[in-house]
Amino acid sequence: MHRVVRNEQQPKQAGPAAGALAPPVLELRNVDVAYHGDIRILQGLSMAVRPGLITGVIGPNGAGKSTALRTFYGLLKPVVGDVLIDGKAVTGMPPWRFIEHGIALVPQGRSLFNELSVEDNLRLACWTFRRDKARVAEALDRTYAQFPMLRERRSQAAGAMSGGQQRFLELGRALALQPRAVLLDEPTAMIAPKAASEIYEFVRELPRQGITVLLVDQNVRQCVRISDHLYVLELGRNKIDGSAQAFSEDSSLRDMIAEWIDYRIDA
Amino acid sequence: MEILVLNGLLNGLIVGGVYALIGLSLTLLYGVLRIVNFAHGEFVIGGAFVAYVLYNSLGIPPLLAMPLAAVFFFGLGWAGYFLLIPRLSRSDDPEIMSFLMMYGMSIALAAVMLLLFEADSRSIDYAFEPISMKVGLVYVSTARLVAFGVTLAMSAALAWFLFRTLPGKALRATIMNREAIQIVGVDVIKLSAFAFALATAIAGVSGVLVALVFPAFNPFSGTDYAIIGFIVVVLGGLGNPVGALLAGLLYGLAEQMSTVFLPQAMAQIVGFLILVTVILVRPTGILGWRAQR
Amino acid sequence: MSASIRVSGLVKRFGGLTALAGVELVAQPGEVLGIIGVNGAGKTTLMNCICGIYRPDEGRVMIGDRETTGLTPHEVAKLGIGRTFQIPRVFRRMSLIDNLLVPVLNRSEPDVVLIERAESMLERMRLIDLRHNFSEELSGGQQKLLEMARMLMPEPRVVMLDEPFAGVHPTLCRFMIEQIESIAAAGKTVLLISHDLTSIYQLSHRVAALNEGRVIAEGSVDQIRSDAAVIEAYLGA
Amino acid sequence: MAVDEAPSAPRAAERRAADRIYYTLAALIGGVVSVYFVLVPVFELNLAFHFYLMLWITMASAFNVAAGFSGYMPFGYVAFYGVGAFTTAILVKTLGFPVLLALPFSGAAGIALGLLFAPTLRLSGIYFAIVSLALASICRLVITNMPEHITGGSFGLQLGSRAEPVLSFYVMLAVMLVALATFLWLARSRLGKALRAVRDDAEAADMMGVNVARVRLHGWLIAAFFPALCGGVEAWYTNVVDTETAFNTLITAKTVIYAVAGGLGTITGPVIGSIVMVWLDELIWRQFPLLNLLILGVATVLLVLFLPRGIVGTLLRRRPQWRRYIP
Amino acid sequence: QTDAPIRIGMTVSSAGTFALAAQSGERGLQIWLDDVNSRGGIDIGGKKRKVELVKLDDRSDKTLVPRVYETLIKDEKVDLVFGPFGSTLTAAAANATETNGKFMVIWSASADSIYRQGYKYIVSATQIAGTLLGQPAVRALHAMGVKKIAFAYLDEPFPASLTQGAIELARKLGMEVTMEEKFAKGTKDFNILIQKARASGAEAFYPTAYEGDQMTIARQIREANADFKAVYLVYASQPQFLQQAGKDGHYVFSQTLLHEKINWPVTHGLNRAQMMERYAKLFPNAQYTADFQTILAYGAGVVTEQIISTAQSLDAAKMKEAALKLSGKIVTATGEYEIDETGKQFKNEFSIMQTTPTGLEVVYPPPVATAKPIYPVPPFSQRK
Ligand SMILES: Nc1ncnc2c1ncn2[C@@H]1O[C@H](COP(=O)(O)OP(=O)(O)OP(=O)(O)O)[C@@H](O)[C@H]1O
Ligand SMILES: Nc1ncnc2c1ncn2[C@@H]1O[C@H](COP(=O)(O)OP(=O)(O)OP(=O)(O)O)[C@@H](O)[C@H]1O
Ligand SMILES: CC(C)C[C@H](N)C(=O)O
Ligand SMILES: [Mg+2]
Ligand SMILES: [Mg+2]
Repeated sequence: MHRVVRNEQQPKQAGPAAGALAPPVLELRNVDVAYHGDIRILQGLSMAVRPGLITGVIGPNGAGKSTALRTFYGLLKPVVGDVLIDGKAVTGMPPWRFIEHGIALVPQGRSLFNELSVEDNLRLACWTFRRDKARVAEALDRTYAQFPMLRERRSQAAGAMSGGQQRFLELGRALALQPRAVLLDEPTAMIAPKAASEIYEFVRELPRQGITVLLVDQNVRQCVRISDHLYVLELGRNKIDGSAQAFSEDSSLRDMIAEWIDYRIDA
Repeated sequence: MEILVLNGLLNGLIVGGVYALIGLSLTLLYGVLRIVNFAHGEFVIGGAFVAYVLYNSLGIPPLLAMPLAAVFFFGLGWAGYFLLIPRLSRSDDPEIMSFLMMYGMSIALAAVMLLLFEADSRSIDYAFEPISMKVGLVYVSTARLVAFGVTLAMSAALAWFLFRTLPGKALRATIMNREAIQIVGVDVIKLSAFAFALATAIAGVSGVLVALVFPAFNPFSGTDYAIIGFIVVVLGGLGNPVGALLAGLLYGLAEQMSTVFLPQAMAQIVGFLILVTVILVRPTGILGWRAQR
Repeated sequence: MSASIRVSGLVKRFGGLTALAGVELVAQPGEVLGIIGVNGAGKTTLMNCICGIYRPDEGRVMIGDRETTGLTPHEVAKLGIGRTFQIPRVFRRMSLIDNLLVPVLNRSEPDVVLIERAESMLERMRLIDLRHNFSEELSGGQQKLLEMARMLMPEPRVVMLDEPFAGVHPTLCRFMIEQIESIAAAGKTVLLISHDLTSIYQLSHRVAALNEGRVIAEGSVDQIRSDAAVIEAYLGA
Repeated sequence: MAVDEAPSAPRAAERRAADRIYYTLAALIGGVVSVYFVLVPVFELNLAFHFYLMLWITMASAFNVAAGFSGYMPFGYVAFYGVGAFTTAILVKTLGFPVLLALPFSGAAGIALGLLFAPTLRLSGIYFAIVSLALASICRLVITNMPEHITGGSFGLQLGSRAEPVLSFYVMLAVMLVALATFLWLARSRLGKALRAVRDDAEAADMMGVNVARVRLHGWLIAAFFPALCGGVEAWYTNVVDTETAFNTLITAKTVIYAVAGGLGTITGPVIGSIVMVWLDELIWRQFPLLNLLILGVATVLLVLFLPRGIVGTLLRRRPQWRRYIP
Repeated sequence: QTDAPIRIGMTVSSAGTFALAAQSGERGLQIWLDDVNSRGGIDIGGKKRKVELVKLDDRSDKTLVPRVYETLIKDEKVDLVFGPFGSTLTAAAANATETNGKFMVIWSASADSIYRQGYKYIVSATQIAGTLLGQPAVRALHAMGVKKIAFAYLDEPFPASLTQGAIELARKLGMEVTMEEKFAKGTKDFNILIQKARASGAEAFYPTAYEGDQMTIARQIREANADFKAVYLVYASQPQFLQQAGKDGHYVFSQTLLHEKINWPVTHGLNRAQMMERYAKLFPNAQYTADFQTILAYGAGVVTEQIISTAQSLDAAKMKEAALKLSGKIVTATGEYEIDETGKQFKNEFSIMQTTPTGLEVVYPPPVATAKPIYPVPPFSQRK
């Protein structure tokens, strides 16, 4: 029997998933987040990203998914509550230090340096160990091996590539430093279907390389398909969360998102 | 007549070089931090006063004062950054608020210099030996030639830094996408502080050059240099160091050459007209890529 | 009232890059014309040429029986063209209500009527509670919804939608699909760019596939789905 | 986000209530302000102080039309003021116009100059700002280089015995009230909405059927008219007009500081900003004769650091729902 | 028996273009105040009244000036005012004081146009009218044998009117004016201007601006190796100029009112030496020694004292009447006092100086001259 938690203060996660017992790589504990003034966008939200899994986050527009992700990554500071890495509170840590902890982000919208070349974009990703020439070379080689398309375009300006290619460069940049975890915000929005399915396949493989994934997506179908654990957010709160198995087996859960899943047809 | 023209060309280049350097540091600030530094002129004049004090009380000649001014202003800029800028980013429109804040800063700095140095004009009573050299047909002051050399060296160094080194590229990347640069693990605060300090240091050194090239300065001449700096920045294309360099030279040449052919009082109009026409024809400056809003 | 869109021989170059290389398209009143194509195929550029944001280098655009090539966007808009943008372009520092009023500013109806219409529009988009907020305070998806509502305000004759579903939650996608269906049912012309195949398949009467600035296939949904070139370039296996 | 769902009939009522509050507030503030200023000469308060207070309120509010509504930062805003001042001075001094007849020409000169500068409206951001600064310098230099018998050369023009401090004070009051009424109308008018839409995204507004160029021009001309008028009235009030002071960048700077201090984009913002800052300036100037510039500078810096949206702007950011009540 | 003090209002610029000069002048006024009050004050109707200075700041800002004078008159209730520094500010102040019916003693505004406005209650106590200001130098240069002269001036009231008068006289004396060019405020580089003056064939170069610009000009003349037979810079004998310019200032001609070699036989007030003594006593820490602004203001104080005791009243009209009555009857440390009914000053002429490597010398007019002018000046290549 899978336990499912509905809208509780301290949601425990449901289902005996693979990494269930390991401490979360990243965690939000009871955070309230506001953009300015008193209007709290997130209220008492708790979320955990378990190692070795793909954790999916879905929910209506304005539910606070991107806000949660930005909070995870230190781009927003919670009013109350804590952000934890490996169980240790890092609330208020600036975003650039997350790399040191092996956590990378691919944000919603474009995040490339358009006028710099593909290679310079990748080199900048190696900023934290820029003095270690051998390691930088190794990281570049590895990335080019992973995305041969990028090697072909290494001296092209990043901004001159098509949307899909840019998305791959962003992924490559995030993975160049061999992070333990990546946070992805709608990685396939506005990406052509063929490239989109390639991206999903790629993401699905990441846990096998030891990379934990947090995926925020409006493409509920794909998100549910590849996630091991799901969070459903609504109005800045955690409405429900549970393992993929729970969502596929528990009929009340399945029904709740069935409508969302059914919507999409993929090529 | 040709002596006048030669004089105009040569001095135009030299004066333009100083303008370019002021523009370079301003464009760095605007590009990286979106700060409209209206107080930049005061930093420049501050540099001139530092050279003045160093020479008058310690006998240190201007050429030696340059590295000292650079260090001093770098420190000042570093501290100033943390004092002022982080809070600024909280406003809706950091660009205009930075203008306003820096305007206040400019008033305050001028007032401080006034308290320290009084309102009259100063000049450094230091002359190179010989005081001027004959270049072809015309005499050019040694101080100006030295200043020009320094300008060229500094511009080259800055260009190399921005386009060839990783920290330089990181600075430019910050111009392109400020959020993304944090994601790849760059400490933007430190980087921004560095940019601010670097720009301030260049302003300080430009100040020493100003003292060499335009002998007299006073606590209130800062604004003039700030305005010239802005003209150069806009003329060259915002955030574009090479553009700033070209624009500085162009502006200096235009200013000098028009005094050759027009009454001096009309000559100033020429500089402004060049700016207006260039921008109306090419709304993003000589080397600007696209309009920024 | 309704009008068709007719595009012929449209060429648009950016420096050395040819974004559109002679596009021919017709969309009839009452029809939803789906436009698909890989990233960078030229879809958005096509839309920008039609609505006057870009001036095409060659070719012409007809709306109804009027040639609109070279008209400015507001002149085109006055002919009854509405559009949304791929990346939302809301008026950031205006309230949601004011955002919706912008396209109807030159209407003769009194303000109250327009405001009421705006409010009911926001209600349907589930944005009514935020009506006095600045639109910059909306989430990415909410901004897309606001754009859709704003486009509908003046009741345009020709509707051009650029990725209206990107980042929009499925339940609202459904709602938007219904909206678009009813627009087409009212005899208006709809141009729909989307990477969201669900909506394309469900809505389009015809689909045109663009690649490298050319229409490589055109036809019914079924024809396109089985077109080898489209599968190769766009849909994937 | 927390506002409850309201069905449409109560919404209309609520809207009417909001409008009522808005107009009551506007009328109240306007009433208090006019009564106060009308009484200044009667009670022999410092005429000059209040004259300049009104001048700055008008200037800052007009600037707000350019900056807050249209999104332009004319660093050379003083050009309108200066040309307005010279128009009145030249008409009065060399053509013998009565002052009251000359003033409307100042406004017209502002509009003419606005039309002349209109091509720069396609620039944006700092480009516009700096070009505007250059144009202001050109205006100053052109007037400086004009024949001395017209513009008085560098010494400028003196209107001599035509000074009528109290009358010019009331004329300034009238100008201010007309200006504020205009801006109040603008804030709610369709033109105002179009201006703000163009400010936020010109291309999108264009696509919505807004004639961007025309809307911008209209906003720009409104913003150009009032400072020119202010320049004319001030010329009359002080009796001395010269290029150095009539085109002083400090005038632009003060206008910007006062407008921003109150908060751009609202009508009350620049008014409150001007009142607070002019008063603060006066206080500092009286209390700390030596340090006053230093303190003014530092005060401006602190203002930006701690009230970055201006007084009214900060308030509205914290209470977004008040946006529809506060003019 | 003392009565309420006489309150004199004045503005001083804490900042801006005129700050230094205004403060310099204020120190002169303080000397006079110190002197009058140590003598018990001014006698009006048999009662000795002390004199009190109420000063406010004008930041060199013309728009502030009327407001400040209004504050002085209405809030501070001063009995009469001293003008601010310079023609620009004084013109703005005159309007305010005139409408409020207060008497204004002008000590630093030379522009002739102020005196053409029909103001009734102004008097230039010591500052000679602008068009007369630059004439002694022309006379001196003419006497040395200069035939061709080049003029350049900053486009500001004071340099402009000075140069205008100078050019007029030069033409009248039959000299050839080879160049006549104005430059705008903010001009920082005079190289080309100097070259143009050279190219025009001028023997003497007569560029007029404020100190900073003149310092730059002096330096650039030397750098450009531009050998004129004579260079005249109004401010070149100002202490701060001498201190800063060093060798650049050698052999330059200039003019001043205050120098140890200029001693007028005073009829009223302290003579130059006595004044300087007081200066040293009152301002032991002042960074600069007294300059001609100081003595102008001091002299104006002395004249004011005579006006008040002659008028026996602080009424503006009576004071103006007294001021006219005194015309031609006072010699102060700055020289003779002579005005017309507009309040314009005709005397108090400046003396022409030359900076030699060994110090300043008075070279004109002959009665006060201490040395013969060195003309033509040695070319740069022959100087050490
Ligand atoms: N303003 C512009 N300047 C230069 N190149 C441009 C411009 N706009 C578009 N392009 C180029 O034109 C091509 C077509 O772009 P377009 O935006 O029309 O593609 P799209 O089909 O809409 O792609 P996507 O699905 O990613 O939105 C691309 O290669 C793009 O880089
Ligand atoms: N800059 C901002 N200022 C104020 N409020 C904001 C801001 N950004 C977002 N919000 C508010 O926060 C809420 C959550 O936004 P968020 O972007 O996290 O939503 P989301 O779940 O990512 O939605 P979507 O799927 O549409 O991207 C929204 O209701 C929005 O109104
Ligand atoms: C000689 C100076 C005291 C003259 C003064 N600068 C003026 O403007 O009139
Ligand atoms: Mg989101
Ligand atoms: Mg597109």
